[in-house]
Amino acid sequence: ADKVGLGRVALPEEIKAWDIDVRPDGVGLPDGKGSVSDGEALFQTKCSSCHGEFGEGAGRWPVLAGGQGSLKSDRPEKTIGSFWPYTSTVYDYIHRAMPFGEAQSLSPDETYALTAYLMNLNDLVPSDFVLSKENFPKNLPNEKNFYDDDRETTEKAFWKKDPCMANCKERVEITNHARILDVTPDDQKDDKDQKPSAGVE
Amino acid sequence: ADKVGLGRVALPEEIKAWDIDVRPDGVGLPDGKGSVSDGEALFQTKCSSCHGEFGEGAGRWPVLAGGQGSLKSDRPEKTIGSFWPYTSTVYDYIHRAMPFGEAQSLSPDETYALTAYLMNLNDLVPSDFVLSKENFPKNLPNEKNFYDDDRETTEKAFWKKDPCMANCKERVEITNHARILDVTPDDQKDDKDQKPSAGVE
Amino acid sequence: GAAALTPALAAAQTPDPLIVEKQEWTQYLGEGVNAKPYGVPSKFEKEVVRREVEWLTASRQSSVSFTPLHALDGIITPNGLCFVRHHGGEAEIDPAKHRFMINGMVDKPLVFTMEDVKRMPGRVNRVYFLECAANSGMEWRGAQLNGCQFTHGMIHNVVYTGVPLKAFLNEAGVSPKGKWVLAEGADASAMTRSIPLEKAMDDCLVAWAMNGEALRPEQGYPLRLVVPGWEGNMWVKWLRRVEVGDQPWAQREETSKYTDLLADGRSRQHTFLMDAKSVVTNPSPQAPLKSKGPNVLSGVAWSGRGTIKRVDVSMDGGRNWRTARIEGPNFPRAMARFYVDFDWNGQELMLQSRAMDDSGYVQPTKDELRKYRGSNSIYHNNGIQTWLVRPDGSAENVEVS
Amino acid sequence: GAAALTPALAAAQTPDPLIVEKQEWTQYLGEGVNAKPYGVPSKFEKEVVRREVEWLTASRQSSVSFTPLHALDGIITPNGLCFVRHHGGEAEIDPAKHRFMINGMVDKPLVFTMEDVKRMPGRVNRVYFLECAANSGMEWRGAQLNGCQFTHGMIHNVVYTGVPLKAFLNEAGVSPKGKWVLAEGADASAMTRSIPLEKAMDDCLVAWAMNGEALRPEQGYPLRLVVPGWEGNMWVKWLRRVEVGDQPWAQREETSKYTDLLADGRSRQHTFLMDAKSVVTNPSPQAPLKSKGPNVLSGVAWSGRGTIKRVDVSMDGGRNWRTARIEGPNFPRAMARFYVDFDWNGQELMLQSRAMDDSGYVQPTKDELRKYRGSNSIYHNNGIQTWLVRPDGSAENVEVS
Ligand code: HEC
Ligand code: HEC
Ligand SMILES: [Ca+2]
Ligand SMILES: [Ca+2]
Ligand SMILES: [Ca+2]
Ligand SMILES: [Ca+2]
Ligand SMILES: [Ca+2]
Ligand SMILES: [Ca+2]
Ligand SMILES: [Co+2]
Ligand SMILES: [Co+2]
Repeated sequence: ADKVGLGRVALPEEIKAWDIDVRPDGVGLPDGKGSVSDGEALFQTKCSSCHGEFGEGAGRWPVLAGGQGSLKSDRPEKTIGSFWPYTSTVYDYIHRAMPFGEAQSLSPDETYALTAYLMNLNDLVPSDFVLSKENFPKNLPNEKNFYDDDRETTEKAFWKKDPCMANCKERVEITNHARILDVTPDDQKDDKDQKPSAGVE
Repeated sequence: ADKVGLGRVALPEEIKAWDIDVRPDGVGLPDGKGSVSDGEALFQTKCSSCHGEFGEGAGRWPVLAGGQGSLKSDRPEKTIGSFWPYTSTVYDYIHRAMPFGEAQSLSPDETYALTAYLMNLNDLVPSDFVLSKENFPKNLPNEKNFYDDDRETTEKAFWKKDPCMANCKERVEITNHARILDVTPDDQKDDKDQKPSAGVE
Repeated sequence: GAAALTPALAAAQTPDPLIVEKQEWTQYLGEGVNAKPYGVPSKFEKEVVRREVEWLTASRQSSVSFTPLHALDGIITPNGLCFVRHHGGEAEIDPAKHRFMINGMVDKPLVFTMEDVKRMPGRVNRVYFLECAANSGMEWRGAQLNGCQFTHGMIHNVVYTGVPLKAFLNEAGVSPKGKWVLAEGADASAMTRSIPLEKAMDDCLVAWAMNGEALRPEQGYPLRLVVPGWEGNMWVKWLRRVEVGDQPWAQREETSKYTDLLADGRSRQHTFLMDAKSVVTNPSPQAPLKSKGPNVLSGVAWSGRGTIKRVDVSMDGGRNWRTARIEGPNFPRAMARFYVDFDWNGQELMLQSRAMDDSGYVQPTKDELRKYRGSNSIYHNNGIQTWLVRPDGSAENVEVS
Repeated sequence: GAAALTPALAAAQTPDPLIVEKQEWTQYLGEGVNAKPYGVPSKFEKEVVRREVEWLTASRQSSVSFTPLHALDGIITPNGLCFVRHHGGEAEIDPAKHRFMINGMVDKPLVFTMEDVKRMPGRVNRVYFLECAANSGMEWRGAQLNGCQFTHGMIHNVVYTGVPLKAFLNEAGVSPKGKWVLAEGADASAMTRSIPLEKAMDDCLVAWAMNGEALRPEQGYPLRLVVPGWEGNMWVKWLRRVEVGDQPWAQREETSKYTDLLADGRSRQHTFLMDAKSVVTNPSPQAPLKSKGPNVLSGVAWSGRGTIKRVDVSMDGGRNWRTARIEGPNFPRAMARFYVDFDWNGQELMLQSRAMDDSGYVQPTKDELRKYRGSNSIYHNNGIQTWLVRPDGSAENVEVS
């Protein structure tokens, strides 16, 4: 296709400033390193007010550690250790989005340190571990449990030619009613003590 | 078509309250009467501040009288006397919409009187005339000059199969430029002294 | 000036601080998700507003505020920017207190509440343009106002939700003597227009919603009439009554106004239909060109007779034409959007657009129109618009030979 | 109570004062035509707003505010009512300061200003729904929130104006090695999602306008990505960068979030497409029935696979179905509106709607979905919704066998 000639060439410094993504294979990781203990200190200062000293979550802020083996339970706890597929995501996300309210304020060394600490909280590395670009692990424990969308084969039953139109069931019974009857925030009847089964994801 | 059964029957009093239209043949005119001189008195009180003592228009408010014979001129003056087709419209409009800001405040007698006065201002009735439902004239002088939309025949040349696409004229010359260059009210360059050829209709 | 016309693909010599320096909005949290339960545009769009040209009318309540066509795109006019034409200011009506009456030559005169109206079967959603017949009226005598907002801004295009007027008339039962209806509004002008019964029973709607939400107050909340393809004044706002009769009522808005005085002193009445029309919205005086090279000419076209079939664009004042690209939904009696991707060499342009509808009608030039109508007919100016674009990118409303 | 259920065609015994007494709005002038250069809804519509359910999230800046579906009609969502889902609050960006970069496996990495973007040829206008994959997510375990605004309100439908992403990628020149793109936003969450190159080069748009005017700030002003039919999170707001690569980036929003944990402990990833779905918006808990007799059931349907072909409605909890009337424009990957005109006898109803798209997919029941997915997958709950309507007209979110 013919080029129009709009825009201009991006300069290397510009690309460097915005090209902050890290891939599972580690491409995009900057030079740097950080220890679990340095990460712990940073975490207490910058993160624990929301995520708890040990990543257990304070109030409604997200939990960052634990939940291993809970994925098949009634209430799975999905954390870095129990659920995430790749370590790269931890580095990438912390650097681009955390602390919440001061995004992209962490240096590479700080980000490595915090990543190391979070890995330690999730029993993935020992407490004397020093994380760097060179020894950056790729997979986390749950990586093998991810697979690509297969709805078109697994759920092919949903492609039906003639869905039932009449007498489709013998009986209809109500199996449950709305848990939160009064949702609208404008009157005072909201039952704040009645937590929903799941928040917004 | 089957009726749905929504709504309810309108009561006679309700219809009477809203059925205020007057047709050219006089259907819709209420009982009542009013003289030119009574109309003049009312006009001075209720209307002249905007329309002028003699309907000549004050400031930018509409002109109500005059302009007879001006319709083919460069600047036609379209008033009740020079342009409107039916007297019924005068009655109807004054009652439903005037005074501007106190709509539907005039009684039938008052409306007949004001209509009579406006007709007198337009040289359509003598100064001792008393207008009523019984002697209500139908046509005004310009009535014969109205005819139904005939664009589809008169302007049939606008239905063209293949409008010109190339070399459609020898020369193109600018014949006039925008009179009001700076229209936007947000900066101070508006030329308020430069009146447009026509206002909004 | 010329410095404003950046050549294509200028190479930056030094890194752009807007990229290499972290911006505030990338670091610090913005406002929360419900800071505005009813959202408003960005503050950076504060120039995109309706505008009134106050010296055009005596009163703010009988006046017009124009759609900012130069700043819009696509086919939908946002509700808050739809032009406003009042004759008695905006009626502020509590829908619980509004009533809709059908009377006259009917079996049973009826009264409906808003709840009744919304319970009627056969609800429809239709996209229609609404153009005031006086749109471009100030331009009959020559180029006058310098911006398409002002020359062409008495138009909008929205999706109406409502029920065919026919359904209400059928509920009342129309007498075989009925030939016309009178629609009346509840505002301080008690606006009235006569409409042929055939049109009323065809595609007229009694509508309460525009673009998904309730009519805006200035568009007739809670109820208005929709008269597809016909002049905007007939689309009575704050609709309170429809009467069936056997003759037109010759109301003020269809005699003193909205009749077309021609050069021979005679006047056309009942000129209901809005003929095919188009205008280039960008570039235009309020939307100058800023760069040479690739540019996108944009405009809108519409016809009350049906669907826009084609729009041609000229860049040399009507000597040569090319067919524009109609892009996006294109419905009958609704606005269509057209584009021409062009390369600007920085020289003077005289931009025109010419719409054709599926009846075979071709938008005429202003000269052609004036030949038939003279210059004093006020209404139905659907002539071709010309914008002069100068080498500095600025544009001006002109007429050409 | 029963008194609220007015029987059909009740005859009035005494004249309605609202008719026989002259109302204020019919006598006195209302406000002028430009009282509001940017218009707002009637004060009588003040309940029609987005709503946040604050106890659902820890922070107002990473939260959602829902579209009031129960109060809307037609197919367009008004811009000010489009649901909002932020992860770092709303970025407030001066368009003059915004930059759009293409980098990675391209011949030439490029930077565009907003003016550059709007000069690109091939501009398009497309109607698309945007649904968050988490829409209805709180309903997996059972009926929970009592209103379609909350159960289904993470959706909107607007007309986008923009340029295909393909055009920008072609300007940069995509390497044959390229298989994926990463889209990144300029907000405080620097939102990133990986998109297969094939989709990026197919129908993705770089858009700057919605329903005719600039994107709203909370919808990504001045630029957002449009990924037709795919989950809303991918439609990166405040779009600042698109990188071409050869592998997905496994960002946080496509690993920790937006993956679907099934009952066997395994998780589906790359579940991009939003399957066919529908919901009855009226009656619903926030829109109770008020009268016996004629009523209009209204709802919306959509599918990321294509066009809605049919919507069936049941009034008895899924035992018997009738086909609804799809009314108004019905575009691929856009919301369609459906109606059923019905006569209510005042007895209990269990309302459901079931959408079918032109791929042959039929909207499943929640039980059918849970059979495949368990109850913890959070996302992609497109199950059939049931509203119980009681004899007093009130409605409640329920599940049925
Ligand atoms: C003011 C509160 C706050 C602070 C301080 C904070 N976070 Fe967060 N964190 C959040 C919120 C809120 C989210 C979820 C954001 C979302 O989903 O949009 C989050 C998410 C995360 C996640 C992803 C969790 C998951 O399961 O997806 C990680 C990892 C994280 N934070 C690490 C950190 C680190 C490391 C720090 C300190 C450098 C930090 N956070 C500081 C509030 C905070
Ligand atoms: C405060 C100003 C004001 C007052 C007082 C007023 N009018 Fe008017 N009148 C107007 C305006 C403004 C219009 C044009 C309204 C429009 O076109 O929407 C008008 C229009 C008219 C017209 C129609 C003119 C035409 O050519 O179409 C008539 C007739 C009229 N007025 C009569 C009266 C009478 C009779 C009274 C007193 C009972 C009156 N007016 C009081 C402002 C006023
Ligand atoms: Ca990269
Ligand atoms: Ca409440
Ligand atoms: Ca409660
Ligand atoms: Ca009558
Ligand atoms: Ca100015
Ligand atoms: Ca000036
Ligand atoms: Co006309
Ligand atoms: Co998904």
